[in-house]
Amino acid sequence: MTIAAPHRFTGGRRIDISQLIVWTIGGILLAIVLLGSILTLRAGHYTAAQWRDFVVFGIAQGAIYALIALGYTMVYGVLRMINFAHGEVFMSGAMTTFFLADYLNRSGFLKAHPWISLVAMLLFSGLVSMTVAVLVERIAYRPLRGAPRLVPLITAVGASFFLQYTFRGLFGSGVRAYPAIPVLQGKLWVFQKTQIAVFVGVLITLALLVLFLQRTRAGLAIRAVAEDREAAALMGVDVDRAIVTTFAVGGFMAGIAGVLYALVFVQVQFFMGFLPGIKAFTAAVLGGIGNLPGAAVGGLVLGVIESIGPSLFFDGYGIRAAHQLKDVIAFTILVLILIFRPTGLLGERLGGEERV
Amino acid sequence: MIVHAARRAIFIGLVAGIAGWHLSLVGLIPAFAQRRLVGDALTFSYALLVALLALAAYATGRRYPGAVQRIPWGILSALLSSLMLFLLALLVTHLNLRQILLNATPELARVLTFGGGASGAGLVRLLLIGLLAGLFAGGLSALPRPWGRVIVSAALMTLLLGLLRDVLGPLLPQVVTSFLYGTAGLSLAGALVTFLLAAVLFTLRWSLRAKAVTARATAAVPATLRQPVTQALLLLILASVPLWAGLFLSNVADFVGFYILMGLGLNLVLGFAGLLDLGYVAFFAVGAYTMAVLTSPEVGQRFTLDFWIALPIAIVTTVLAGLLVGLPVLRMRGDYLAIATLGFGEIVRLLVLSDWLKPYLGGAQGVTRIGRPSIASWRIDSPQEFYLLVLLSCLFAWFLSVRLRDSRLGRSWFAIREDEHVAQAMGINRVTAKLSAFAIGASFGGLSGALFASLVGSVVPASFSLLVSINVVAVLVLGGMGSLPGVVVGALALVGLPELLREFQEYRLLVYGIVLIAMMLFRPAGLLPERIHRRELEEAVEEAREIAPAEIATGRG
Amino acid sequence: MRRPIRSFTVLLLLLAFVLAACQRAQPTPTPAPAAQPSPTPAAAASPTPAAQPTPQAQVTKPTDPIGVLEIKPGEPIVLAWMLTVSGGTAQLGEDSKRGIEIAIEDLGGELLGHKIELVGEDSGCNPEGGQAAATRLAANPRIVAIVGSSCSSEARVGAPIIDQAGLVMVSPSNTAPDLTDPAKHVDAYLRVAHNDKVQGRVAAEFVVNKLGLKRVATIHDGSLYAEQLANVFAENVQKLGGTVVAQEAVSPEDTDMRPVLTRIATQQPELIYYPIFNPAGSYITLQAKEISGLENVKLMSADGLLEPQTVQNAGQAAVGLYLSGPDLTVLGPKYQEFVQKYQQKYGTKPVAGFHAHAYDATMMIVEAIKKVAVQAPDGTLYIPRKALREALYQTKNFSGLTGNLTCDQYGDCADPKIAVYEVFSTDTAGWPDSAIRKIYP
Amino acid sequence: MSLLELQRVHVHYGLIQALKGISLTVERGEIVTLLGANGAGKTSTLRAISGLVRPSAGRILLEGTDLTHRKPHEIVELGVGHVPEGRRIFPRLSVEDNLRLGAFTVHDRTEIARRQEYVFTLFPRLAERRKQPGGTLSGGEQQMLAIGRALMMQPRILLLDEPSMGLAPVLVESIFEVIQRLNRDGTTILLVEQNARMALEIAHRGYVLETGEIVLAGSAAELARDPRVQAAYLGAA
Amino acid sequence: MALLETFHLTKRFGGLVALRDVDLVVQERAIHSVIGPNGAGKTTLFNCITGFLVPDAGDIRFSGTSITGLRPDLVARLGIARTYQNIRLFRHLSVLDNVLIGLHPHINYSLLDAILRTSRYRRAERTAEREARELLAFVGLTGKEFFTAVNLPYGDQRRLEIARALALRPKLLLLDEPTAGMNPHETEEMIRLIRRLRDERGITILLIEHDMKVVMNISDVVTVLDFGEKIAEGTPEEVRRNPRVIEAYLGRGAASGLGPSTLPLPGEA
Repeated sequence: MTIAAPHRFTGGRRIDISQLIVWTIGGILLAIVLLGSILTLRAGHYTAAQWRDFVVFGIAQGAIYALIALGYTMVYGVLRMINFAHGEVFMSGAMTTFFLADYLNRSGFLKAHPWISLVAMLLFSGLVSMTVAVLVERIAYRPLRGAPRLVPLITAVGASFFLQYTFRGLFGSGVRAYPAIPVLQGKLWVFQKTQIAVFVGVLITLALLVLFLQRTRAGLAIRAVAEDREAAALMGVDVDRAIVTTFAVGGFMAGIAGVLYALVFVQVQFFMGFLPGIKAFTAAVLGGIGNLPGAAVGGLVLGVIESIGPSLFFDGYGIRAAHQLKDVIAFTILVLILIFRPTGLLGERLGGEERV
Repeated sequence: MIVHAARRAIFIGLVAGIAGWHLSLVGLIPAFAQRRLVGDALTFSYALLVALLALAAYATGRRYPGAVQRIPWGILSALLSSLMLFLLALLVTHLNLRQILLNATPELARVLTFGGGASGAGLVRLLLIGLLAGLFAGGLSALPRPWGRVIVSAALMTLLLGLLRDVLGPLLPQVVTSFLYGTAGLSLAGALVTFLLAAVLFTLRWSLRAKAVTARATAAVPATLRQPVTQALLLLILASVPLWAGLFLSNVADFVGFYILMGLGLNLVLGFAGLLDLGYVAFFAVGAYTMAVLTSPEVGQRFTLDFWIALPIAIVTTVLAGLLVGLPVLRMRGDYLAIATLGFGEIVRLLVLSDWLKPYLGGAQGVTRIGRPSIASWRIDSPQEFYLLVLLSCLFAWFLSVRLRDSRLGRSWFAIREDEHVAQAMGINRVTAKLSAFAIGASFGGLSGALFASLVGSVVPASFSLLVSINVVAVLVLGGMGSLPGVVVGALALVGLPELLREFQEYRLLVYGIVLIAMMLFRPAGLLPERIHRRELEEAVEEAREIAPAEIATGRG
Repeated sequence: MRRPIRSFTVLLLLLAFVLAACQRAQPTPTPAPAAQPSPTPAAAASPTPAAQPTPQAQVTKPTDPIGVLEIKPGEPIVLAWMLTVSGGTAQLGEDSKRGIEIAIEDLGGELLGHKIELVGEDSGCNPEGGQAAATRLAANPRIVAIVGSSCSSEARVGAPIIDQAGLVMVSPSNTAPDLTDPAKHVDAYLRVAHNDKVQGRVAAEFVVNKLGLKRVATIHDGSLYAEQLANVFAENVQKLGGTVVAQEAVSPEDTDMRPVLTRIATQQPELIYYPIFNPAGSYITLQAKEISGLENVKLMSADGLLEPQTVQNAGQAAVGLYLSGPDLTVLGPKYQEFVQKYQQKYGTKPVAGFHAHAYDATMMIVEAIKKVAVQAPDGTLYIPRKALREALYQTKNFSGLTGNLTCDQYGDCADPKIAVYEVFSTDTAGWPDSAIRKIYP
Repeated sequence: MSLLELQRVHVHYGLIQALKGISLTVERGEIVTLLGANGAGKTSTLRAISGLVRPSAGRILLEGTDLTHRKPHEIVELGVGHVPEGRRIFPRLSVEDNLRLGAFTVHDRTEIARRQEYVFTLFPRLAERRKQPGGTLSGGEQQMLAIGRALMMQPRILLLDEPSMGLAPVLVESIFEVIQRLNRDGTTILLVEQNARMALEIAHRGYVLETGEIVLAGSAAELARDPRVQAAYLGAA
Repeated sequence: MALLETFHLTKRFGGLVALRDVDLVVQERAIHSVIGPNGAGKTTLFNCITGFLVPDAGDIRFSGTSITGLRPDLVARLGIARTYQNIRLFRHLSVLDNVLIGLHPHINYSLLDAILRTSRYRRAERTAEREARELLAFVGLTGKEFFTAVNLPYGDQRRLEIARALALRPKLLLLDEPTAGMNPHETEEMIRLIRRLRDERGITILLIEHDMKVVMNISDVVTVLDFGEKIAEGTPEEVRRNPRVIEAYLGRGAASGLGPSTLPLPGEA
């Protein structure tokens, strides 16, 4: 008779060696980060004001991640698929709106009515991105709904390339610089006015989004579809329409994020969607994908960590050019979150292992 | 009924028209207006436009049973698309859009109207060509079963031959070249001969296949390919490539080989074990960088080992990397696995790029002066010589793939792919099965990377971007996941062809995106599907189309 | 069992064939090993006719250790470019490409009775692009010589590949000292652009002596050019008595430079030197003044940003930016003439700093071809490749647009004249005069 | 004309055939029950009616209107309510939102409020928990919510799939009382139930399914007496 | 002798108690049924035994050895095989491959053997294939070896699932509703097959079943679960007469109208 291999019974949980190794690696990483932070803080190169500035920059960048992440998270929540092309949706709005901004600038309208111009740009960008998002859904995703998960993921990658190089073909590969908006130049206390504008923009968009989802019939339909598509259909919800609406809303927000991005970073080009896209996805995962407040929090947290992390974690070790490693930090966070807390910071545990 | 048919024709016509606008405005049409394929008249752009119109006509007519309906509705679509193209020509001529749209030039208008310009003459030309394209497409589809296909295939073959003039010209005997080719594309006579020859060939193939269908319809590889004699012959031809192909083609063949190796490696992970790894480039990078660090005198410890000593070390290192990536992602599935591996791939690239590790890995500048292999006094230096090494590696990887597939381990991978839970209940250790897939799959990538580094002589971080991973996935997707011949076909089509058609480079990734989407929509199982996978994917996609959408959401049945 | 035996047979067969193929493959032209960068013009005794070709006497094909290119009557002489013509650095490469085109136009599109055909590869201003472009050019046996590359990073990786293939390249705009460093120089590589040892020195002199600033910080983007220039600059600043308070790096794809700049701000520099490319360069220009502690810092960059886009992208923030680069104002009337042609042909003034260098590189190659080419009576042209290289290295007092060029044994041919410019306006319509002015020396 | 009529309906999942030509009718005001073992095709029948699966052959008529190729939400708008197996409430949505979804096809706000009040009077427990997420309710409350949600639709015909599943006996009884009360108030009901005895107790008529086919049909009383039914569901060889 | 025993087995999911203090003894060579209304915890019990769920408390012993918390593949190797309520085959593999995968723990050769196709590999593969074919013959699937599993008719899929489970050479076989969705004829055959498993192969059977006909027909012992608790155990006869079972399982409706008195007894009909 075979004797069962020795094991430890831990009551509800089983730990095997592979997991042990993973936890050890995680622990080592954490220790490195903590030690580095302590070393940096003890060295005291940075003033409190500078730490504050890091946070401010991080929030400005993170707010944009957050807006893009909302699109990812909504689509994931409703369709359980990663819309890999979402970064390009963001890019399409920003790229196209450049021409509107340029026109407004040349005609002097921008100077005369900066606020109207800004709103026009936001709306225009939102509409362009929305159109792109909806088209992508119709052409690349809808016919494949229900296929194995790999399939829409690949079409998403395809759509991402297609959009990037379409815009490159249409508008060229050069970098375009948005005109400066006079009222947003300069500082207000410690903040750049553009940073404030971005932050306010994100807050308003978020508020509108929450109102939309909580208070409207379409929002209710989206929430229902996200929870149980079939049951929603049985309530008379047009599932296809709810999904398109999701893409449209996510796209619109990405478009707004595009203009806000341009306010802060000025330059736009066809490739600009790629990195923010992946970062925003990271943010969505960080906050718990499918979870709206999570995406917002995740974006801000990621922005701040990216901004503050290299200095805080690595300065103490005297690592050269630590800011080159900020994306390493971002991706490491992504991987760690997926390993240790796949439901994200705010996500609820959906019952550990798959129920049979 | 008529209303419905008209709506359909108009819709398809408009869609084709929009596609035409897209191709024009992204620059594909104007860029190749001078690229002659056949004679002096048929340029690449014209071929593209005609194909677009014909496709519109075909797509419209397809639904109807006979020529009587196919042709007129098809023509309606084609004419509508022609009108759309003319509209664009008008817009481009009369509005100055160049400030915004790079390619909205008067030149575009000329190309779009087949040289007629945005005037009455142009309109007449366009409509005429639309009419002909519609007639042609309708007529073709109305022909009995094989003929339409044969003609289209032969025509495409001819165009391809014209396109490849610069590559093929120098390879063929002088007499043939000067007969076939004119100053730019095929000569008229050459085109005619090519077309006829291709038509004969395709007819033959079709009739052969018709016979074979009853025998072995499901095999991915034609039965003839299974004969040892044929296999040996094939190998001979493959091995002789450097003798006739020349520097350029050998170089291309080497790069195709690198992707075949990676494809075979990822196939173990994704095709066999069903684990989507979007960071496969990490292994390619680890292999390449290990080779670089061990053989180059520039970085780190300046080992300057011999290639043959460095190669196994590189492979072992990659296997370790495979384990390192595999361990943490053991419990992940689907999207999460894909994204986590993508993260790993990027982390590797960012680390080799960093100033921090520059003394050891060369930083953004990479590492040059990487060692080349030599056997006794023979130094393997040129792409031709390297080709043999690459070929051998590919054959070895293929061989290994087959042997693993037919083994107990291979079966446990399939089991994991099909149903991880049940696989465990069948006594399969999930950890070992997955880790072995990651490790062995990684080793192929490492081998590929090591060879790549040695051939090119330098490695730089930018060569290891996400694009490589996506390329490899696309190779598998195009060829058919789990299918070994599919990997070869995929690599040839996605790596080889673009290298040969270098002028199209700027549009390569655009076309790439279109190919990925189109494949998934129309042929999700790939060009040479493995028997099992084909069923799975087509079934699922079919179901997705047939059943009401809500059905699929929950996967209930 | 049948299967293993069969596969074994197949393997054996294959092995036998491979061995056979190896033996066959050996005689194919094996390029000369280029591992040692030894050959000085003197050391490499050339077996080829370096003298004037005398078409009547030379009927047979010359021999050459690397190989001889044969151009039949009616076939063109193929020159190639390897420049960055896409992305943020496109203006740099495009500008040089136009220089080549004008040179060919000046030659009437012909050389020794053959049409000149220009082919090219985009090298993207990064090592990977250089690697890819070089691999592709190397595989084209019809190419005589290459004008390129644009960025030093491309050359570092690309040059060995070009060298392997037996080709030769002359760069119009690579400036990194490494490329012509005796220990690292590759035989196939020459350049007509200045060595950054000069540019870095001039920049440092300007900062310390002219501006009187002592505390500087540098930023590079990981490219060979930026990294080395930043280092040379830093060394020279220290030599002149200044201090380098921070040396940072960003990546070319970064958009948010504020954290790096904040790090730098902790060291309170008076000037930041960031000899990098667009768009990253413009991000620094745009964001630097936002950082608390850097409100009054001076910004300085180098020839990588010497293009209208720098000003277009950064707008008002660019005003006051110092840029070092080739001094085009001291060039003679030939240059003015060239600029007019440029303007006529492309409807704009030169968009970057290295158009004239590209013109010179092309002309230098043409001269060398003329020197070594052998023409058969039927019009077939033979160009021995090794001899061509040597002819290039022997260039002396070649009178070009950028000065009198003389090549040394490591491939430096430039007659360096460096100036520092200041951006004074955001008007780029009349680039360069409407936006920048020379302020040093 | 019958309220609901199925004519030789076939359903396939991939290659497996779940329904092999089912024909049945439901008249206005009736409670009709479908009986059968697990996998006999009861649930598939309901899913076919509400459009969640598309029949491969056959027709489904609601008062003569063909439902066969309509989308689920259209079928709901035509007045078919379906309470699926396992309740399928929206766990993260509040009780009110769940109910509001029940009346999703209704646009008149006062009408919605009126129906909600009706549900709350029927199930006072739900009124107490109106702001709570559905997932936090107990099993019985969730079942009340599921039925309440169906009531919000005020469908012409209500399809109920295993309403007693996983419930304590006391609750089962009250659920069945509600079903009967609904029926008295005029809702036609098609009931799928494992608990054959209880189902037959309240139903007017019934059909017995076996491997996708109807093997028995008749009034509830007849079926309850039928030895085959007793054998199949109450355990005898 | 008891082959499988559970002591105070408890499993919670969040607030829901799926199993509470379940004690179960399965005798060797018994056919032991577990019944109970939907949601009573039967499948959770199976998942705990096979190692897919780790119980929160309690112990599971197999042949006297504790297997609590053991990894599923190790449990399988010890000789516990199972089938699923909604058939879970390797849908896109051939029938033969399905069974061969079941034989996985019993095929012994190294990776190197497989790569070099040594005689050991060939011998092992040959024996495995022979055994797989025998198993397929046992369940009546001869001639369908190279069908893709998903293409088999429903009944054959059930049989294949059993063949695959048998490939593990189990001592204990857990069957989860093996007759669900079968017509009476197929059910009959399944019952016969289950009997043969015990009689010819000496395999102990633990069975979840809804079809009372089947339960009453073949079980030696019946355990009744309700809300995660064991409420009764005994021969079919005893269980059927247990009032708690009648109330819990058949509903209180049993008391009114059609009372328990009308419950037909085995062999009565």
